Amino acid sequence: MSFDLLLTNFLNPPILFFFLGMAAVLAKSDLDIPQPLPKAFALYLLFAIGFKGGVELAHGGLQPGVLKALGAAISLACVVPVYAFFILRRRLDVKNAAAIAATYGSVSAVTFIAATSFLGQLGVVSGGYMVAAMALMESPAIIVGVALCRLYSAAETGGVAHPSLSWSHLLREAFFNGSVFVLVGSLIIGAITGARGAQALLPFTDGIFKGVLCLFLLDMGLVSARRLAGLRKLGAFPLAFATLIPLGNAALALLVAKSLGLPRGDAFLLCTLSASASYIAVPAAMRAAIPEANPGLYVTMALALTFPFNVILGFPLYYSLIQRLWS
Amino acid sequence: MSFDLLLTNFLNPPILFFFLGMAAVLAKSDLDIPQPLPKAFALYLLFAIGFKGGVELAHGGLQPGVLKALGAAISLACVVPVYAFFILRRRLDVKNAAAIAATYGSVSAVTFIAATSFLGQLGVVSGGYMVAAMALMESPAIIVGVALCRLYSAAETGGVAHPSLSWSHLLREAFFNGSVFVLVGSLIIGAITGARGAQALLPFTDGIFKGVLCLFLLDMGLVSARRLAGLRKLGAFPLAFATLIPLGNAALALLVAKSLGLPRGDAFLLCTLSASASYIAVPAAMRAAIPEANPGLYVTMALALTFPFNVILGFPLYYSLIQRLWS
Amino acid sequence: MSFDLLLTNFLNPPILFFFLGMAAVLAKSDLDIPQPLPKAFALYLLFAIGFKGGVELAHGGLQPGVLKALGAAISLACVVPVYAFFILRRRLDVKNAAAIAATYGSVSAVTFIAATSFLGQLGVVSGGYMVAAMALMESPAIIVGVALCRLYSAAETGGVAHPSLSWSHLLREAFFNGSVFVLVGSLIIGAITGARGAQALLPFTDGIFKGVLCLFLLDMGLVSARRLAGLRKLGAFPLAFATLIPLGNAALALLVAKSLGLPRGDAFLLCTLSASASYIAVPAAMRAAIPEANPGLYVTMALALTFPFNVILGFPLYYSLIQRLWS
Amino acid sequence: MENVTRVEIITDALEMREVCALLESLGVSGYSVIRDVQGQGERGRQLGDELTDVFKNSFLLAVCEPALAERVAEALRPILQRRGGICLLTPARSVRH
Amino acid sequence: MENVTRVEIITDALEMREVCALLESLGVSGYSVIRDVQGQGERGRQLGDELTDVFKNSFLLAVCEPALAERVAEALRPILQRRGGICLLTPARSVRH
Amino acid sequence: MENVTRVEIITDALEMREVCALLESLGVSGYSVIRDVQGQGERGRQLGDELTDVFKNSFLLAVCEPALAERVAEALRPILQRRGGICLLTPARSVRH
Ligand SMILES: Nc1ncnc2c1ncn2[C@@H]1O[C@H](COP(=O)(O)O)[C@@H](O)[C@H]1O
Ligand SMILES: Nc1ncnc2c1ncn2[C@@H]1O[C@H](COP(=O)(O)O)[C@@H](O)[C@H]1O
Ligand SMILES: Nc1ncnc2c1ncn2[C@@H]1O[C@H](COP(=O)(O)O)[C@@H](O)[C@H]1O
Ligand code: NA
Ligand code: NA
Ligand code: NA
Repeated sequence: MSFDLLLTNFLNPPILFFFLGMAAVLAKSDLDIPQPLPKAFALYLLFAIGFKGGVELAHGGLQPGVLKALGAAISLACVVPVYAFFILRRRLDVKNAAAIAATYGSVSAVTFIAATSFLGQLGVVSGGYMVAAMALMESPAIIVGVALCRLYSAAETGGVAHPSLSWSHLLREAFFNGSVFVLVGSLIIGAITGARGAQALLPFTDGIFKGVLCLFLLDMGLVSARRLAGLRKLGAFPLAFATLIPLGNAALALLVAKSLGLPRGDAFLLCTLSASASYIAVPAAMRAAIPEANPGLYVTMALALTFPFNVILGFPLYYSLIQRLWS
Repeated sequence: MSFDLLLTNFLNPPILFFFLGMAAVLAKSDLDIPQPLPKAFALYLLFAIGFKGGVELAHGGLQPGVLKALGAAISLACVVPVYAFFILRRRLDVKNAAAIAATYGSVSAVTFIAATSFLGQLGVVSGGYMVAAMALMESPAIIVGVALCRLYSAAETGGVAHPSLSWSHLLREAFFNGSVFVLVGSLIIGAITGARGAQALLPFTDGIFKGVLCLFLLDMGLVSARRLAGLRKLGAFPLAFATLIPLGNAALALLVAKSLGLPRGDAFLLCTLSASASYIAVPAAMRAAIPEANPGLYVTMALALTFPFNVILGFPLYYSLIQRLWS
Repeated sequence: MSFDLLLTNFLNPPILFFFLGMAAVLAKSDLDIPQPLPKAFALYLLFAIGFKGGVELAHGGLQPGVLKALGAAISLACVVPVYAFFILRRRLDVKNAAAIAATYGSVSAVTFIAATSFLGQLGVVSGGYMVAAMALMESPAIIVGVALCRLYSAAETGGVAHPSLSWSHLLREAFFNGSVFVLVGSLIIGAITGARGAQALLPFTDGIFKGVLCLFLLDMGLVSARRLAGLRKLGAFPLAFATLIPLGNAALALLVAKSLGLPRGDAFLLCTLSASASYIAVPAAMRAAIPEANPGLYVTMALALTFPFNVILGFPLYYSLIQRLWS
Repeated sequence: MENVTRVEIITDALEMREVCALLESLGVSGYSVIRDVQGQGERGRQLGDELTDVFKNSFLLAVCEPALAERVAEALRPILQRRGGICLLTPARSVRH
Repeated sequence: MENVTRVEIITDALEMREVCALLESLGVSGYSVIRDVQGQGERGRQLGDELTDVFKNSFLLAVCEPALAERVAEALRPILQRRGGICLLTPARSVRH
Repeated sequence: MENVTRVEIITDALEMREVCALLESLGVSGYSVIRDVQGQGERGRQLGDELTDVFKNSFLLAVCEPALAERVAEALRPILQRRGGICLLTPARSVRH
């Protein structure tokens, strides 16, 4: 990993604000960004990224290359939770293994947005369809995780099953989760609107984007640093998993991207998507579908470990690999 | 109504986001924009529309044509609740009839803002003084409604009157309601500031305007779809009233606008103002002044029926009428 | 004080919105900007002013003139609370005297921001390092105030001291207070990022700045007018102090600025900083460090008297003095 | 510790200003208010999602001596009738400063 | 005034929709909800600072006749077991409209 | 169901961190907090409209066994004296998981 890439990443204001948030918690500052402000920032970011992605998608069209990439994205989102589950089963019970597997099979929209900002620093372009790829990767892992859970927990317990969630309810949780809904909806609206109509929204969707991202990452820094104290209780296995599985998932995504001949920017985004872990769409679904799984485990791992890992070290690492493999 | 106009309206991002909000409720998504975020959007929109209107008003000056239009606006706001009241009295008691009459005599700022956005799509200009017209139309209907209520309910009941609101308190509710205050205040400040001073505010009042409008209408879609379930309980008469009276009010406004020789854009705005029903200024005043009236009736009608009706079908319909009458 | 300056100040939209907020309370309007919206505006303003200051600081560099100015700022922040304390001691007990002294030794970020907006109206430039000066002036007075309190209250009471705050805790309250943290953090991040990196943030940090300032001052108008009723209970001495001490502090700062040869804009800012009273950083620290002091006294004085006084009359007054002394 | 009565009032958010005024006029010296409360009752669902707080409730807790609490409950009856909501009295013991 | 039982329920915010449905199915006619509640319990700290309300509680107060309250408490037990939280019954007197 | 005591504490929002620490040091195993509470009391009105939460209260509910509740109430006295507010004890019955 080149030192230059590390530095480029560190000097990106959003990342610096993430550090500032972490520093505030470590310094025991009373800095706090009360709800629903972080929810407003997230709503804005999903809206803007979705809308812009839709506009670009409409512009570029659904070429065969795009469809291949989207197919690869969905496949990754279905395969990752399966092998993650079996790795996790070596130490954890079925419910927690399934919930964590779903978490790592799905993706983190904020990691994706931060990754586009990293590419922006480097001046590397990426395709608008990658937003669609992200949207498509949100939900499948939820279904896979719950299916694995049901399959294997029937075996494990004789099962005093409490009334379990119906599949129709589950599909709704997976596909109509609020943030997925805003992202996909904005994507579709952007695609309908097209470039001409998008012009009037540019100062909103583009102009203030990076600033809002800074404030959002400031809050992410606060939230994830608050969870750091809880990490010690998790034990060594989850810690190791949360920092190693992203590497595996990233590597897999790189191979896929290379074999499809994706351009650098898109390969990088696919790679960070695969390496990222969901802490928005999945936790909400898991609370409903696998209530016995411990969110103190799967949310904390995604939020306090995997997110900072990807954003701080992952980005320069993945991109330096791409520089080698793609040249 | 030409299909083109319908399409132009449908392809306007704010309208699409309104649909998205409705879709979220119908699909039972957990999407939610928690308070006070919608209040923040509304505050911003009133501020921006008021300020810009004030700047334009200062620029254009209070010409005789402008004064005539403002006079017409106030007259409409006073006349509409009167005939609405007598129509409503055929089926409803005095209190509810009065509250609904006030609701439809007053105006909806959001409908107005969406209407300016529709004009923007068509590339049609409108005068800044129309914002003043809107501001002037907010309050009179409240006074008229309460006066009608007092006049006729004294007759109806012998009246174990509970301590009723004093007129001074009522005037305060009508004219100093928070949202009216922001709108009128921003209008005055805009007029004082003038074009030169407004320059520095442009990226705020103009740049991000349409984006915030999208988010606000997303929330409006959520809120009004949540009320749809309650519509069935209302009965056929309120349903019919909520979709037919806008047509009558719009027609009346068109006649007035035509006879005054208002240009197309301004005629369209006067028409949508007249057709719109208040769910911000009036409900707050009615809760205080006519507490026995049922907000489940007058708010639901304005929010779940008349607002979507105007925004989806009303705009293209009214504008196609104008195209015929004005050519 | 020239009438022109007064007018320039009054016609500045943020000041007009401050008046609008006060008018809403006086007119008993129900206008309300619910938390956490004002917190969001404040977070944004501190972020933007800090970041821009940091960028300019990096650009200008830490020249000897800058260091002298920063030294002067810190000195003022240490000296003001000392003489303020002894003036206040003539009528108030040690705890309240110390808390008020700290309030007036420290600074008000919002006053500073409004002052830069006033300079903007006049077209006068100021140095980015003045943001650093403001940041450096936030905390020292807290330490001085608490030290004075401890020194003199030991003497006053034999002292059934309740467990008093440790100095390490106090330093944390003073230097790591949330708003100080955001301000200083953004300043440092701005300095690291530099002009090139700041470009992408401009629409956020600059474009919408004045608009957000208007909304924030609208809320400040509401909040301070709500406190006006409480002023009568305070007694004549605090009233007199709250309007006279800013003049003294401003005069002192002017002398210092003149002797250091600061340019007009920077002299004006130093002067308003010195004249301003903290109602963000200090109250939080005082509640923890001197809980027996009455926030109804020190917050109300700063918020309902000194802030409006500076913003309405102070700015044109101080600047007219500078025009004379500097020409 | 004192024997007191907890008076809890849940009613329309827009009515709270008047309720507070009533309490003060009856001599209640302290109370606490939680502004944003959702609810379900005879008047249907109050989601608190409206811009004007028309479909929102607030919650008020006033701790006072038992006799005063009875008077408060009685005085509230007309407001609750007009605007809906509920008032609860519970005996408790309190520590004050 | 009526003798009633205050039923207070604190549990996971995401569970509240289900709790409300349960109450309604048991015939509870009114209740009030405070959505944002932080807490500490067996399942650790709930700071309510997450985007998804996974670490957030909500509070519900339902006033009903004593016998119904007992049934509600019993019916809640499995939810509390699965999701954590607590349910309290307190006798009180109420004024309604 | 268990017999328990509801301990309710309303005090300065900025003091809540310390109150929680106190409760934990006394062995209270669970509690719930509502952060934004307005109020009226001896120290005047707390509107919660300030940027720093200086004029804001918070509300805490801790359910514990009666003997512990008494100890908590006693230990809170100095805080309530310094910062204002109130502490209430009410007997109740609880269901936990
Ligand atoms: N039995 C109850 N228990 C708790 N809260 C209630 C009850 N009944 C009514 N409320 C509250 O009071 C509000 C108005 O009640 P109502 O007038 O019956 O619609 C409801 O929205 C609830 O917040
Ligand atoms: N003893 C208690 N007193 C008050 N609230 C409690 C208590 N125990 C639990 N809670 C609330 O219920 C939530 C879930 O509890 P638990 O399942 O024990 O983690 C906590 O976060 C608290 O908000
Ligand atoms: N009698 C009371 N009933 C309910 N809440 C109270 C009462 N007295 C005080 N409080 C609350 O405690 C806060 C501080 O009280 P005080 O120290 O009396 O100003 C008030 O702002 C209220 O929120
Ligand atoms: Na992933
Ligand atoms: Na109308
Ligand atoms: Na000062």
